[in-house]
Amino acid sequence: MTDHLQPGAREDILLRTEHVSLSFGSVRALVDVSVTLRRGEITALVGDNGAGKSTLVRCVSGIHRPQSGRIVFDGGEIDFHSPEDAREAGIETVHQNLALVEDLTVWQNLFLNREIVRRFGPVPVLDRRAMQVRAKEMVSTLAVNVPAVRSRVRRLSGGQRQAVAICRAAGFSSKLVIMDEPTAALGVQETARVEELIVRLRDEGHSVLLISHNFSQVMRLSDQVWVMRAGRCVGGRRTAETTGEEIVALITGAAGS
Amino acid sequence: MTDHLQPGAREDILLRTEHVSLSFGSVRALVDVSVTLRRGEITALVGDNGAGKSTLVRCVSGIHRPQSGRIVFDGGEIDFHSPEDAREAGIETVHQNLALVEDLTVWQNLFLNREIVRRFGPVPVLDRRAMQVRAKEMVSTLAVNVPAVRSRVRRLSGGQRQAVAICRAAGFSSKLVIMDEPTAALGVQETARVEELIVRLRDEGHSVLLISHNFSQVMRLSDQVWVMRAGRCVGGRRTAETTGEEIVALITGAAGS
Amino acid sequence: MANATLAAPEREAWSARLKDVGFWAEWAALVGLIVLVIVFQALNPTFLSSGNIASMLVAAAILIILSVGQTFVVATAGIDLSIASTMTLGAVAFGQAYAAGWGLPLSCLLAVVAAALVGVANGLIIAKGKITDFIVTLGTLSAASGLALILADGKPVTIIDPALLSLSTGGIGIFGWSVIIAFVVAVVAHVALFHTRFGTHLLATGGAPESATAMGISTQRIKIAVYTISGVLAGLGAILLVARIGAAEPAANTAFLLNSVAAVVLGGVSLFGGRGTIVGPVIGALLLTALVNGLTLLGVSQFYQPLAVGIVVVLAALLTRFQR
Amino acid sequence: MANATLAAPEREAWSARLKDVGFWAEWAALVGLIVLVIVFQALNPTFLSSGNIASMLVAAAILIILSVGQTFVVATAGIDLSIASTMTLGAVAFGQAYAAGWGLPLSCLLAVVAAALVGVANGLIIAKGKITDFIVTLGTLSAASGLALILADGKPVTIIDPALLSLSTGGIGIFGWSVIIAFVVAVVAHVALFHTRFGTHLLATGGAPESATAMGISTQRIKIAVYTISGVLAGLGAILLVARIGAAEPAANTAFLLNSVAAVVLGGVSLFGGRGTIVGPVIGALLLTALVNGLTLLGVSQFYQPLAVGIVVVLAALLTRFQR
Amino acid sequence: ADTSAATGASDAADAQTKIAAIIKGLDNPFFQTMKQGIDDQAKAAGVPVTVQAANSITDTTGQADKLNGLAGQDYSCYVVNPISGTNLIQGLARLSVLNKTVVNIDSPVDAAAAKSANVTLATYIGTDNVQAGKMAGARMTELVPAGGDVAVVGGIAGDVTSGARVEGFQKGIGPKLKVVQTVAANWDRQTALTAATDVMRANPNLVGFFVANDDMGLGVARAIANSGKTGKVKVISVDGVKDALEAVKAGTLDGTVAQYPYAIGLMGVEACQAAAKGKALPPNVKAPVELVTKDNAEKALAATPKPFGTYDDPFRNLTR
Ligand SMILES: Nc1ncnc2c1ncn2[C@@H]1O[C@H](COP(=O)(O)OP(=O)(O)OP(=O)(O)O)[C@@H](O)[C@H]1O
Ligand SMILES: Nc1ncnc2c1ncn2[C@@H]1O[C@H](COP(=O)(O)OP(=O)(O)OP(=O)(O)O)[C@@H](O)[C@H]1O
Ligand SMILES: [Mg+2]
Ligand SMILES: [Mg+2]
Repeated sequence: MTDHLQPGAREDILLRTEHVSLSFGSVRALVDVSVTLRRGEITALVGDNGAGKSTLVRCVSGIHRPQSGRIVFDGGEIDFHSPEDAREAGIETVHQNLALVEDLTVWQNLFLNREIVRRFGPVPVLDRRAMQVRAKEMVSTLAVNVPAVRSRVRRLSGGQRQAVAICRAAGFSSKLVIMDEPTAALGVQETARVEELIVRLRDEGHSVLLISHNFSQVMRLSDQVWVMRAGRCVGGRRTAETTGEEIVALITGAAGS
Repeated sequence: MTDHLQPGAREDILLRTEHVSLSFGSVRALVDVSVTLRRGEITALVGDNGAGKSTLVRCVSGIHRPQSGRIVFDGGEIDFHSPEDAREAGIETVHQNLALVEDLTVWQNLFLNREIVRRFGPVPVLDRRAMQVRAKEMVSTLAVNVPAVRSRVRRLSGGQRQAVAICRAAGFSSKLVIMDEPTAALGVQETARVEELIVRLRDEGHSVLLISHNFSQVMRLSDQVWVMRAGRCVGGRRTAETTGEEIVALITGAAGS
Repeated sequence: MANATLAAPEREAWSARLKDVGFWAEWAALVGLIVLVIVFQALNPTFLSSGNIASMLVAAAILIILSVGQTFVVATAGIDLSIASTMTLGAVAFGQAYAAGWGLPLSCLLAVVAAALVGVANGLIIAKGKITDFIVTLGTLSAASGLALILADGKPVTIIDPALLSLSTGGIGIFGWSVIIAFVVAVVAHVALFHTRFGTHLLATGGAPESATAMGISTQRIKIAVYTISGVLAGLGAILLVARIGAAEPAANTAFLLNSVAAVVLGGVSLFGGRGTIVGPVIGALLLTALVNGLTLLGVSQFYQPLAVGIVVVLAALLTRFQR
Repeated sequence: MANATLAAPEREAWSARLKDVGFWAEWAALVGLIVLVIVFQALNPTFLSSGNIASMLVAAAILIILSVGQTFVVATAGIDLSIASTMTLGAVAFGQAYAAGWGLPLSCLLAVVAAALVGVANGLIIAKGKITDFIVTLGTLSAASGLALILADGKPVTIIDPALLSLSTGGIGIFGWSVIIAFVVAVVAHVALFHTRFGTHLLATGGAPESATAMGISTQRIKIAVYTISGVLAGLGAILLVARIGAAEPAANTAFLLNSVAAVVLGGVSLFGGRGTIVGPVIGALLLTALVNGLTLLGVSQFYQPLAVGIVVVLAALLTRFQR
Repeated sequence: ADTSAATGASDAADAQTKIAAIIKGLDNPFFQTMKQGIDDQAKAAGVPVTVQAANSITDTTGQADKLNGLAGQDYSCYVVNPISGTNLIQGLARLSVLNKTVVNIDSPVDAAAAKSANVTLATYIGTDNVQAGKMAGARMTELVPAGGDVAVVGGIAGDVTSGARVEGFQKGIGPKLKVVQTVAANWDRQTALTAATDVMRANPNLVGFFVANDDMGLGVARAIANSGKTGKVKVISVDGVKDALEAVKAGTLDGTVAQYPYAIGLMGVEACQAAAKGKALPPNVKAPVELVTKDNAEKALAATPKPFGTYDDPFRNLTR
């Protein structure tokens, strides 16, 4: 695969996967995938169902480890042993399955493993009030039918859940925010707000990796598009220099890289 | 709420909910909802996240029972005590959560509670082969990366799962097919195929109730649109006589019914 | 067009299969059993003598039957803690009927009916009352053993019946009648689980009750059915138990409870429901029986036996490690 | 703009709360306990005498401590079947140390350490070996009681120590020392579960392990921690047990196992993990103790007691019916 | 068999005697017979009695809880059969403070523990389990040729009663026989059957079993019959329950050491009656123990659950 980046842009690169492969039993979910993400850009990843997009995301966010190939993030090779490592390194992810805990409340989910504590002598005790207040702020920027931050996630509608997961990823400063189909279940207004949020994240200097089946969204928001097909990365384009038709042709296999 | 149907079209009505209400604890998910669905049409139901769309669907498909109001289907008042009743009556549903059994295979899910049996004397024994063959046919009409019908659903990607759930609903003759955000997780090609399928179902005389956040899809496919907001039905329009802007205004509450 | 689910070349597929999680989980009990047999045989050559195999099989028969019943329940994400005391109740019912002169066939029937009723009660309370399986069957565990004590007035009834005696001592070759009955039960259970609509609905109920309900499966009916099956099999176990010890006793039989669950789990059946095999639990039951038999043959001290059993159970379970 | 989560008017909210499923599930044990107290008091006025309350509380102390330990494990969707035999092992370790002249403080320490080690072993095998909790703790149930037998050489050690005796008989008012210890344990556990990061992570691990992992929570560490806590509390229970019965015995007190789980479930904690309270299991333990005490006071015949216990457990559980 | 109907007793003569008995698990015929003895004597004397038992033979704390439950009530005399030497100490200490009569039957309360907790026992009516085992051992040496291999089937590993009986058996056989294996069969007939089958397989030359109770003994006898070794392998067990006596008569069991829990329970109630009359009780009374063999099985059966021989009951006169 050729490199679609202009020479000189190399130092701008935040994340690079190099020949990453991963199989589940006999299913080859990722085959020799090499993609790059630049700092301060929105990069889109598109492809058919089962093309391997979520699997690639899970490799970057520390859930899977590639069976071969390497991942370079922020200048150094990384080998995350757990999602904790990835979050430490500055990668926040909105997973396709949202990764919410249904039996916990909205605010508990928002602050999961990022809890605010107050010390009582040597004992760190949760500052529930502070978290609830912050949570209310975070959620109200995004959701329309604001879910009560003290209600359990189990009770939220599909879209409300997605809003919570996005809030969580956006709420903590990070170098890279990965969003795996963040607006799939969202209504019109919520989608608009999430798109605003994505743009804002970019403008604030974060990089965003966006997976979406919504073409107009991809063409509208992204700076760079990578296309996957059947586990392989079959091409990358600067969004400004391509058309929806070309991308569709890549996805369906009607055109080569 | 006024009735948006021309007089004389009444006998065309397949489903009518009349003043249906349902609360979960203090959450009033449905408030006095009255909508109608005509035979042989695609009816769309739109609204923000948490507006109550899925809850309405669950009332019609026998999962919830309305706390007040009544539902008339195919000429008679219905009072489903279980989803089984609804399926018997001819209502197939693709739920937002898909209602798949992760540990069963694709073909087992497709034929769940519709199994093909062969009799060994008095004993009805599953005809696994027949079901697998039929399953392969059903899936291949819809999916692009065809999942092996013998693999467990647990292993499928989000889109593959959605395809399986849709196949199941479309695969059995029924009067009404309800689809709760059927293309939310689907890729371009799959979405196109599902849209084709929806149109084909209509052309074959089935009624379809489509829930979608995808506006262009709703405007393209549906004959009638109902709009929900915060548990209430705030308006209904013939698709041909309205515009996307009007619908958005209804959803956001910028316009009355 | 390339297909993501395309199978890799033959050789890779095979090694993949060996690496595949399901493969080991499902056959863990068998591997454990084989290892155990090899070790015991090496240490004591009488272990694989036909006489010892025969007596191991007979000793395993009741546990096999109970484990099959437990498997049905566990596959629906339930657990039948009352299975052993239900068997006790069945045995006592048998004993009382026999002592009252009802004759063998009627007494057997009563044993099965009494145990089945406990199962039905379990099922009804769990399904209709929507109470956790664990606590309901814990309650019936207590209630059934209480009933057994009341019925029997705390006393064992000795039962000497030639037909019953031949049930426990006769057989074909090394297979005693009780073993043959256990295997028949296992085969029927396998067919029911994998080749009937009931079996599929049962697995769906265990794996995703909400989805099953949405597809119109009555999870309540399934729950009632599996507990009834478990009860009926406990009743069958009761008959074999009475035949084996020649008496109907109100004793608690608690060991059967934990062993039946252990056999199911060693057999690779997830306690979270939704998947299961019958072969696995049967092998699990054989494994547990062979373990105690081998340790006794080797003359391992009674104080060291629990330790050895514990270690072997954990080691065998290590093989099922990738379950789910 | 209208808001779907808007609360309905006050009165409706209150009736809704009464209809709310969580409300009853969480307070089922309390309702059951109150009903039971009223019934027993009506039938036998000595039931609520201060002497009887004191002895009920003392009798409940060990069970409360074990139930708290079990709650931590159950909240992570696990189960500690070894909790009672771990306590036995702790007691035996205590007895051996005391008999060897280690003195009371060191012996107590050893009891806790020995029990904690079993807990750590459970946690390590479950977390690292990725084996189902049920089968691992079933294995350690056997192994720990084996170890206890080996350590004690099968013999009980009588321990007569004035300090230990006053631990089991002294106290403040109607609250014996052991009860006070149990309540302190419960309060600390409550704070740990609901007011620390650990507690939140624990509930996340139980409710959705994959989501917890994705958020960077080490579910392995949580598992190891809860089993260690369960072990430590079993060790504490062992000390109270030795104080209570005046001897360290290697024969396991199996009733504690099922009772500890029953208390947890009656306390409204789901065996599927992810949610839990500490108050509930404590009340559950009190309920079970009061039940046996009341039946004894009423002179209910021994044979009818298991039946009565079973029925009451199921009835109490009926109150938790809407759980989940 | 609820005997608690006595709460409203108006019989002034016996109103001062009201007995509570706490015995071991009722899932074993031995203790049921004990209960029968208690009930029968109480009925004969017209004294109200309530009998409570632990849930099982290992339920030490449960038994203590039950005693504590009864201790606060207006019983005048408590008959206790503790599971272990010390598990009831607390409750007994409370009873001593209240000046209630405590009669200890079957298993003894640990003397040192009783002393340190200021527990005073009115009397002890005991079964000497070591003695019972010894008699079984002596009988075994008569039944099988010297130097033979024997095996022991005990109750739950670590159980006190089982341990004492086995210890006595070892003493009884002395050096004449060799114990090749000891297994724990949890007081359960089915487990004993399986274990005995395995033991015989491991030790083809085995000539005898000593079994710690009758229920398991019957299971072992069954195992011997199943493997066609009837007569070649002898079984002696302990307890003397009815089924075992019948088995001895039929020849499937080669002997049982009968301990007469009926007599123990009966004497326990008598001791309470005597104490209520202010009589001085003998501190230590031995309960009858008899070896039942084929020769005297008939007689034993006819008398069961009472002892067939004469035995010394010092309380009988005191209650008059
Ligand atoms: N844990 C797993 N075990 C086995 N196979 C898996 C697993 N996860 C994913 N797969 C398979 O890997 C392939 C890629 O899946 P992935 O979820 O990455 O697709 P995707 O591109 O995200 O699709 P979608 O757009 O539908 O979400 C699919 O064929 C899927 O069946
Ligand atoms: N089982 C339930 N218990 C409590 N509240 C519920 C339950 N199901 C739904 N709700 C609440 O009812 C409201 C309507 O939910 P519903 O799922 O019908 O919304 P929706 O219109 O389908 O939204 P989306 O587009 O996000 O799927 C929401 O506020 C939700 O929180
Ligand atoms: Mg995906
Ligand atoms: Mg919805």
